[in-house]
Amino acid sequence: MSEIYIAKDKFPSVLGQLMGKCPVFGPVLQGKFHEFGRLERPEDVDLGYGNTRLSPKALFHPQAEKMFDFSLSKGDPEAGILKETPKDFRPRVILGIRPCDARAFQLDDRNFDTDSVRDPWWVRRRETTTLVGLACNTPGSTCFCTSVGTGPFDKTGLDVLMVDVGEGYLFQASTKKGEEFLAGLSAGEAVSGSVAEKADALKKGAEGSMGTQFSVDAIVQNPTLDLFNAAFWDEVQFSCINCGTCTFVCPTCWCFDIQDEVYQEKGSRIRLWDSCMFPLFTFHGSGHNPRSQKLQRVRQRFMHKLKYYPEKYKGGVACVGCGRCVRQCPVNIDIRHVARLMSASCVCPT
Amino acid sequence: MNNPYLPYPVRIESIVTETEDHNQKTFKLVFLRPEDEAKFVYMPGQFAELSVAGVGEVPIGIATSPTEKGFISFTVNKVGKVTSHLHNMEEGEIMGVRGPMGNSFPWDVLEGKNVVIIGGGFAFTTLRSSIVYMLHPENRSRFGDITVVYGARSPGLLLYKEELAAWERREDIRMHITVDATTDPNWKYNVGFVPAVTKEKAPSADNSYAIICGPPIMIKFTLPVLTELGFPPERIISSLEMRMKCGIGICGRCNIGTEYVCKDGPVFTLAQLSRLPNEY
Amino acid sequence: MSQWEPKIVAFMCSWSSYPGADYAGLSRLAYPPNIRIIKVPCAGRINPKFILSALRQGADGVWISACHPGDCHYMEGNLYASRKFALMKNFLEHTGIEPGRVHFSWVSATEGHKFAQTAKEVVDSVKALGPARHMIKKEAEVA
Amino acid sequence: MQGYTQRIREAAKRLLAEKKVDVVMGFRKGTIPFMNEPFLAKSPEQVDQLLWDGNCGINLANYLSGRKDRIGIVAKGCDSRNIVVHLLEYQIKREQLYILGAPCHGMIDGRRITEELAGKEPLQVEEENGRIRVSGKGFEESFDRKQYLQENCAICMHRNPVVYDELVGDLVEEQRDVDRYADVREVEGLSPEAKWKYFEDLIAPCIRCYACRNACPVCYCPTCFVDESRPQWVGKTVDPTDTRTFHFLRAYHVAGRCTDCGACERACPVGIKMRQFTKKLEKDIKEMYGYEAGVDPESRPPLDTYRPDDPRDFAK
Repeated sequence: MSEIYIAKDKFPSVLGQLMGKCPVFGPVLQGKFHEFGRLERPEDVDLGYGNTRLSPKALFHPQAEKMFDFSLSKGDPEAGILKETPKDFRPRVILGIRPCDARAFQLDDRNFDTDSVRDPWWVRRRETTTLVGLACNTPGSTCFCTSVGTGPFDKTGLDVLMVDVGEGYLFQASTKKGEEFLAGLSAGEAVSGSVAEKADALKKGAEGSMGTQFSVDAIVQNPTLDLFNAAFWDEVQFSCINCGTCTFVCPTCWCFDIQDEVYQEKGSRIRLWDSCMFPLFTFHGSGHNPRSQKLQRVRQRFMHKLKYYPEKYKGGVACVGCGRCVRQCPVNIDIRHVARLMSASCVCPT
Repeated sequence: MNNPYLPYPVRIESIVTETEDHNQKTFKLVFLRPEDEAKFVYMPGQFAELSVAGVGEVPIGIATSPTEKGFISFTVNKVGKVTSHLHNMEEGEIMGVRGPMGNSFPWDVLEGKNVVIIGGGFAFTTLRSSIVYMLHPENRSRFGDITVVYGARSPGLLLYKEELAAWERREDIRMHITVDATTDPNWKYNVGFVPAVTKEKAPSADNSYAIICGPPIMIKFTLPVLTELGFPPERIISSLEMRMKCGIGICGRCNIGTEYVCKDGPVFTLAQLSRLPNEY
Repeated sequence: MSQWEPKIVAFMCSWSSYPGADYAGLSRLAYPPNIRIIKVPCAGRINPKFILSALRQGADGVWISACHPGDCHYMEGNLYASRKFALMKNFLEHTGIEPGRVHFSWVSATEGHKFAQTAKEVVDSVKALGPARHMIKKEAEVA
Repeated sequence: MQGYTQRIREAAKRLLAEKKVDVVMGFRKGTIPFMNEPFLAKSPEQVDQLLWDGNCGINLANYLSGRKDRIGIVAKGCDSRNIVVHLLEYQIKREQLYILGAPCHGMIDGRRITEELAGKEPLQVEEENGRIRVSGKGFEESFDRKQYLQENCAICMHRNPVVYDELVGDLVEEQRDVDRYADVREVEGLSPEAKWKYFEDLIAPCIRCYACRNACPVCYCPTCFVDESRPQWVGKTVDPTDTRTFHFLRAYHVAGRCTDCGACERACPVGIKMRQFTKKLEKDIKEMYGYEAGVDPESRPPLDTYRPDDPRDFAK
């Protein structure tokens, strides 16, 4: 697969040209935090960021989006019939995404894009998007990607991996889409030996700084019902306040709600992020709630990510180690701690 | 790309109030477009999302059998926002249907077997579908004995009363209709709870499968009876309810462990359920 | 703009201001037709959510009217309500709803004149502000 | 504040051993800087996990609602005020509680310190003699503790617990000359349009995760108004009007009950200063009804009572 080098001083003009061809999204400083946004000018992008506050999942699965529109006007022969809301599915580039976040989309694909059902919005956005990732030279202290099967230089979820080698960026394509992307960039230079060496050293340094914090294999090997009935959930759940922060900032939390809204004589069917932390998530019309207790909801979140998902899809956990939930949980529930509890050799019910 | 969230538009052909408390109504729906009807291929035990623009969707078991052509029916219990709205709708109005969804009762496995159907209250809808399906002249010879135990709190709360009476008159199906209690002097069927009636009628477990749908309390007390009669967990089949939104295994809320009730269910054997977390 | 007439949602106590409106009618007093009255059993029944709900649905003004202090049919419902609405009104205005959109009054069953007079004041005050601009739920601004 | 940890552990051990309480609610060391985790010690063996420092900002009263057991609870000023609110609202019984009062020196605003570090990641935080020492890979910086308190702590006038059974440290001097409402007055001075814009910008980043609501000790309704469906008072998306409705009603619903403990702002993952809503209500209640939430276990909350001479100049 091909690779090129672009010096940092030339990068803004390369980016400017790219933005002339298609919409480009990247990490932008918004207030005090970085979020992914549409770049209006090349200088909007801030590639010196650690990671965004929210995951970039909204680029494929917006927090709220209209699915269908309908008329409710009396006498309209089409009243009550849902019509797909028109959307912009033009090809686009997401630049500077972290390898963990890109890997998350692949994990989410298994939910949205299956043999039997394909989610039209997710699939079309995935098809039309080129992911140009930015390797993590200095992973944060809450990062644990190397413990969950990805890494700071992981290319698997990306079309192109960018490495900041100091004076410039090394671009390495790993898919056909990535090749096309590189072919379209002007000002690309051949990659010198020293750049390649530097990138390699950065990779080794970044990966080496992280280590393995818990064993995913041990969790997968523990029987589901033993984990489900384990005693430690009671301690894990105590501090949880059942807000949706962990799920909303998580790149692999895809659960959503569907709501109808009415505006006078028309309306929309909207889908919006939902959270297994909310009691309403599983609340039956009858009043019965299979997960009425906080413990059940907390357990569901971790079990889904680390046990049900690998079991259902035969491999991988639904966590990429981005550390957002660790940093943002208002009460410091740490998935690394929970994963260690789940991977202990015996979690047999007491 | 086919959009699995887009309901097929249907017209409400008729609305029948099933029970004396007016909480159960059966909606007979006709597809507006023949091509949608052709795509809606289902088997008894499946469900669909009923959709009302501006109100929302609700998952409801399909009460008709695929042997009944030209329409589909749903018996809806008035509970929440969407079902209450449905109960206020009128014949001729347009709504939507999305589906069919979920697995069905395991018809390939049931072929050549005796089938014992046990139902309680308003959870009789997909059971009705199953009975109609099996009794169809083209299908009846594919199954052995058919035994039905169906109970409700009182005679007025039984669904599909005319059909029940018609089945009672047939030779090729054994009906045990029962009510918890009644003061009706003309009541000519059983009085007693479903578990007790099941025990009393003691359908044979030989070469048999049991399909059981009803309120949790009924299921709880009927399962030991079935076990006593010799039904192993692999041959006891049930259908679960769960809060649902997408109905196609994507939105994430209806899981029991690894299984999504909407896509991998709603039909499970007791053996399958025993391997899953007890969270339903 | 000259065609614009404000829509005002009025929550009226069924023991005082609602019959007050009736009395104004019986007395053939003219008052502006912009008022949509919602009868409530007592001002104490009015949840602040109702006021927000009216604004969200496009009311240009909201008017709440209760029994005079000391005259509540339920002894003290209007006095609890008075605290609720004093805070509510301040809070709405603090967060950007213009003073003059939300009104509170004491009108008894026999005060047809006061009813008509207050109705006029409420409508004039809302008219002066023009159509409501904020807190109206229009089409969801989402992707 | 040094020594609190030891005294909390001793008291907890004693209370559990003597079976005076079933559990002790406190904090244990967090896994990341500026964070401790609320922790429930159930046996004397677990009490050594309990600790106290400037990162115990979560309001523990939040965990009391609906509990039936006997609880030892570590309470700083605001926690104790929320215990009083719980008592007034019958969410817990006084005899269920053994309150370990922790006179408070204010909690640290870790976010502001992290901002000051401009990208350098804090790994270690230590408090000593009024300073906060923060270190990470290749750096160490020191901050004046007083200057980096949570905003609500900086203007707190009830640092000492208002109810307690035992103190785990010496009472501290209360702050006197504090102007609690300078920011509120600033907004009061704006035009309606500017006020609207101010709050619009304030809540623009909201993702409707409800961390503010759920971190709040007085938000314990079995069904919150945002979850009501018939009628549905507010849409569930991030539409600005719906988000505004949520924040407005959330704040109004805690009027006269909010103790300005700051749990909402601390919990917010996107840094919204939602105390700007609640402080206005607090100010009005103080001015109009002379009431401060959670200070007096004997007087009814302001919206649960009235006085004949209440100001009514807003009414026609």
